[in-house]
Amino acid sequence: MITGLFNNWIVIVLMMSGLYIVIAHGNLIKKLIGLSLFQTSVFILYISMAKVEGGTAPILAENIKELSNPLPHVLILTAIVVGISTTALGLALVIRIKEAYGSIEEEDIQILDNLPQSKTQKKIMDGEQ
Amino acid sequence: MNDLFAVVMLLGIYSLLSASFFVAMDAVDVAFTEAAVGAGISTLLMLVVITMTGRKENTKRHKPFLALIVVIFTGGLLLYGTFDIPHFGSADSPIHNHVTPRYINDSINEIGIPNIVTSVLASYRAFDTFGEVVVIFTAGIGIMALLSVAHHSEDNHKIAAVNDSMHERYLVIRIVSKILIPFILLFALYVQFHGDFGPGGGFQAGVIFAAGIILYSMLFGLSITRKVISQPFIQIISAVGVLLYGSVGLVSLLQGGNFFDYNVLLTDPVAGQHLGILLIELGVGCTVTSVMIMIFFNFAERRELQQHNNIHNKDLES
Amino acid sequence: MDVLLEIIASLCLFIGSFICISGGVGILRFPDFYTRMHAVGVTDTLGAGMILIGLMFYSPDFLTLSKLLIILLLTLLISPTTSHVLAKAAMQNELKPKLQQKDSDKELNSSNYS
Amino acid sequence: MLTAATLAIFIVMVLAIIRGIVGPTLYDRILAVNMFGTKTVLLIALLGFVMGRPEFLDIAIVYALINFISVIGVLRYSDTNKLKHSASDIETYEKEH
Amino acid sequence: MLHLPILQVVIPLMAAPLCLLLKRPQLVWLFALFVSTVAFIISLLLLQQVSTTGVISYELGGWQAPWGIEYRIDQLNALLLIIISATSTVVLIAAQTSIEKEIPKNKHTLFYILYLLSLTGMLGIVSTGDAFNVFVFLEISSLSAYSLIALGKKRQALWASFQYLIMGTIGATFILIGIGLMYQMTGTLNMEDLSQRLPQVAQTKTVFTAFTFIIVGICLKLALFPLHLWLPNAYAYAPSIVTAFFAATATKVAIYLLIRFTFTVFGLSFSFTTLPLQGLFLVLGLMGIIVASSAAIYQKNIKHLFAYSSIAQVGFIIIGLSTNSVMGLTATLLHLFNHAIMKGAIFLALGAVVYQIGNSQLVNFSGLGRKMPLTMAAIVIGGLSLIGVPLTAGFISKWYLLTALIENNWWPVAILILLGSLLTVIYVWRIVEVIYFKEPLAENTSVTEAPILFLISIWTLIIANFYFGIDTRFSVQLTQSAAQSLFGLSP
Repeated sequence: MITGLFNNWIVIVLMMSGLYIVIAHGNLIKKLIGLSLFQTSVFILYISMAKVEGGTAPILAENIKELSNPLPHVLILTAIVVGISTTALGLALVIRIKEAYGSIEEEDIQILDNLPQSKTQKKIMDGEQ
Repeated sequence: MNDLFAVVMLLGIYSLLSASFFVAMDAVDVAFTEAAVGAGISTLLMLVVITMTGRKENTKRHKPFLALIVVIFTGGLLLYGTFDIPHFGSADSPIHNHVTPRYINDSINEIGIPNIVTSVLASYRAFDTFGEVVVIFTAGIGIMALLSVAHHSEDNHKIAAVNDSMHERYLVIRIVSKILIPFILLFALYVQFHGDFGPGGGFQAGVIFAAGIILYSMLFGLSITRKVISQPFIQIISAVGVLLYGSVGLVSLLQGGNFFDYNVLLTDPVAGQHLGILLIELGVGCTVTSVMIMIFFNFAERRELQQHNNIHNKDLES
Repeated sequence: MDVLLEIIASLCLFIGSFICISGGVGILRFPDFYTRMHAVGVTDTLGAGMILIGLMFYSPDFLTLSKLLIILLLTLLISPTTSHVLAKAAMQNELKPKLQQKDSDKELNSSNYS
Repeated sequence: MLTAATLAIFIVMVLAIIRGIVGPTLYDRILAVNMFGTKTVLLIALLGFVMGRPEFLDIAIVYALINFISVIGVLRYSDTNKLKHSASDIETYEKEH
Repeated sequence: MLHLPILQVVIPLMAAPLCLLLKRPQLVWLFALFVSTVAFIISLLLLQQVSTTGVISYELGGWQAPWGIEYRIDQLNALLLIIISATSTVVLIAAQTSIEKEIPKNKHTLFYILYLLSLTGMLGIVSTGDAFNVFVFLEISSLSAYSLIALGKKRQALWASFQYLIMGTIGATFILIGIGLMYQMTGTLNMEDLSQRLPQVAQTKTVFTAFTFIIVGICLKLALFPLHLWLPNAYAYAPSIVTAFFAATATKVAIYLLIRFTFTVFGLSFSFTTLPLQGLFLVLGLMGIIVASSAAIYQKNIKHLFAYSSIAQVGFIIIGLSTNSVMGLTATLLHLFNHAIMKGAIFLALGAVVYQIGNSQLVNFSGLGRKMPLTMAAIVIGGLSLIGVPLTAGFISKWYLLTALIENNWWPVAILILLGSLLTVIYVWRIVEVIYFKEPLAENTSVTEAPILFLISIWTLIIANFYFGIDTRFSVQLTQSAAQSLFGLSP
């Protein structure tokens, strides 16, 4: 019972720590790291479901009978690509945000957004000096 | 831990670890990709960004309670859901008995290549892979739209001076890399064309090839690399990759089959499958290589621009 | 003959594992960066080399053997290089070895950083 | 013996992770990452033999290459003037002695 | 004719990289417009084909359904395909003029490529019959959406885009988890196959979890009331053209997914019994209407105002869904269709205003009724349609919604919905007041009517609005038969 579901519980712990980082951390890069942790844990969920006891990698060869399920592997290959695309795009946004706001902390950005434009300009200048 | 540099490095370790886990779970193709992407490209990109945005994280948490509630709720739901999941490794769970048996038993006759992952990826579910290529193409275009800068030809030597600090100081690494880079590129080609028989394929090859070029540009400066591989050239290659992939489908339409029906490409269906898979893997390889290089170049160029501005500001001050 | 090969292979693997573990202990227990680097740099190359050589005895065909050989060559090339670069980078960024950390140096250091 | 070697490598990986988490300086972490990478290469190679599919050594080669590239990348981007080790690094370093 | 389902998606998809080779923005614009028109024609042909021959199934790669990926077009898909491709075409007409002032010149080509990719993603989500393929195309449309929003002129656009990226990715990952759990219990990814195999395992906890995750993930994309926080800023700071396109289509696609998963994949009996979905949708929908409409009243920026109004309209749509009757679903689908027409026109008109005066603050609108009569009339007519004034398309969908509620004897809900409409009256009146009864600002005295391309696209949508408000045969028939087939009744 316990051993059969253990993998899923590990996944849940990883997934939830990722989600927590995304929500609770204010630093945008940390948020993206949390996001990629969150996504990677889903990969582990998929891959661990594909495993068959006694099977080996799904590449046909002589004298090999049991194979693990290839379909989740295919899906996760696609999902990894999606993950890196999202992360890269997010990082590009972070660069632009840093240039525009002078900070990558969520709190600072929210403060700067609520100030009138002229004041914010000044504040950024102050911050940079 | 509020040093982002350390966090990114640990993320790299985590990625290597999960890749080893994938190998242990028989998912060799996935492990291949995860190693190249997670430990290689994504760590590099994060490092570049951290050098531009600063290393320190504000330790103050906001909304920790909201986060905790969301996390507990979602985690609890998932935990509840796991109790009816088929146990780990059991051969009689539905996923091993419904769709997959055909892939395992018949793919060698229908497609004729030993790596089942490649045959599912490139033929049975070719359209998913097409989507995947388009996703990465989208990301490339999006990043270009966000970051691309008009070139400042003046003061180029100053940027170069900042840039070249690396390879002047490290003679040893320069020489070793000179030996390694051709090997990396060669190995990428091997992975590209060996994907039918072993782990590998267009995506993995693309990432490795791009990693080789990125290594070159890190050591010998961006400006030199850009002379060999210019931005417009890279853009064209990325478009050509997607078009190559898509036109395999269109050709099969013209031949009277369905979209991505490789059987009709040649008179012998299995040979047609071979040709189709070869072509689309090539398309994937082209797009992935060029987009990865494009992303890195845009990031690094932006970084140069910042440094350039910093130098400029200092000049003005003095 | 087979038994002999098996013994040699096992011996290589054993030595390799031992060296790797001692390297692992080294990275954990040594007092400062440079000594740790020494532990890792030396044992990484030798331990990995021994394990790879051990594996070569197990390899069923020529292709596997040549791949192992490639990995061995890569390790031999890469491992010392990274150690060298790492040490140099650390040195250039003014990370002082602990042994030299006399009082005068400490002052010098702190003035550099401030 | 293969299994024993795998276990040994595994232990070393754990030790490397500990060093990676503890730090204290940036270079210790780079060192740990590098060591972890080399050990992963060995682990994959060993796993291939343990599972009886030694043709997966390709992955080990990729790991070796990627590991090299990422260490170079880390050094390249930690080695700008802006990013000398920060004050806290020095403090922790100082405290140790 | 045989290959229409795949051509629908592949033509805009292949056009995107071709644009990169064309380079000249003017040329790219014409090409994109051409491609979008072709997609529109294909969607019309598909509708015609569906209504004559029934459900179309297209097997990609020639592999049979559960093994390969299947495209499956029924009336619901055909309706959505028409909405998306039609609005995309109309919006593109005005695009060239609009982005001239909002996006730097060297990024125009990239803008069109991203636009086409976004279109592709939405069309792909709608036409596919494979659960994982949905995720892939969802990511194509999302990634292009993040970049398009970030192209906005103000720096807030970047922050809005980042927030959207975080929320959107969490949503997509939730959907991915749900699909994974579903796959683990059934062993298949094909929607049709899933719907047949799920009932056998319907009582398990895993399927319940999978269902919840998919619904929550979609609701994040949908901006349903408590999960709507990313939407107002994303719409307000994106380039006007992008806002017009997304306001008309993006939430519609998410609602399509919701309908597809609840009705087709999990099946009616499962969806509305295991989770208290009916009550949940009703409460969230109502709260969404009230809260978002009230928030809309206090907005100073008109783009913000209509963004909140979009959230409120999502509330109306969801309430139609919660009635669990053919009538209610018809109302939902009708409102999907009509809302796309109204919001498309309104946001295009706002784009025209931004083109002429540079921003969309409410203050700046004073007296514009005389300066830009046609554009302002369009905004007002759109607003009236949102309220549900007779002769406009909005009236028809509100009418059907109320009938459905009364059929269920949900009188209090009907009254609350009328109250929601009253709030709509208030915020529309605020705009009307400013437009027609105030003197123009000093700096706006020289403003003239919007360029002709803008007017063409705006008024196409306004005329469509009137047409579907008066002649309801086409829309009602289509949505009614789609709703009936979803409930398993033969039309």
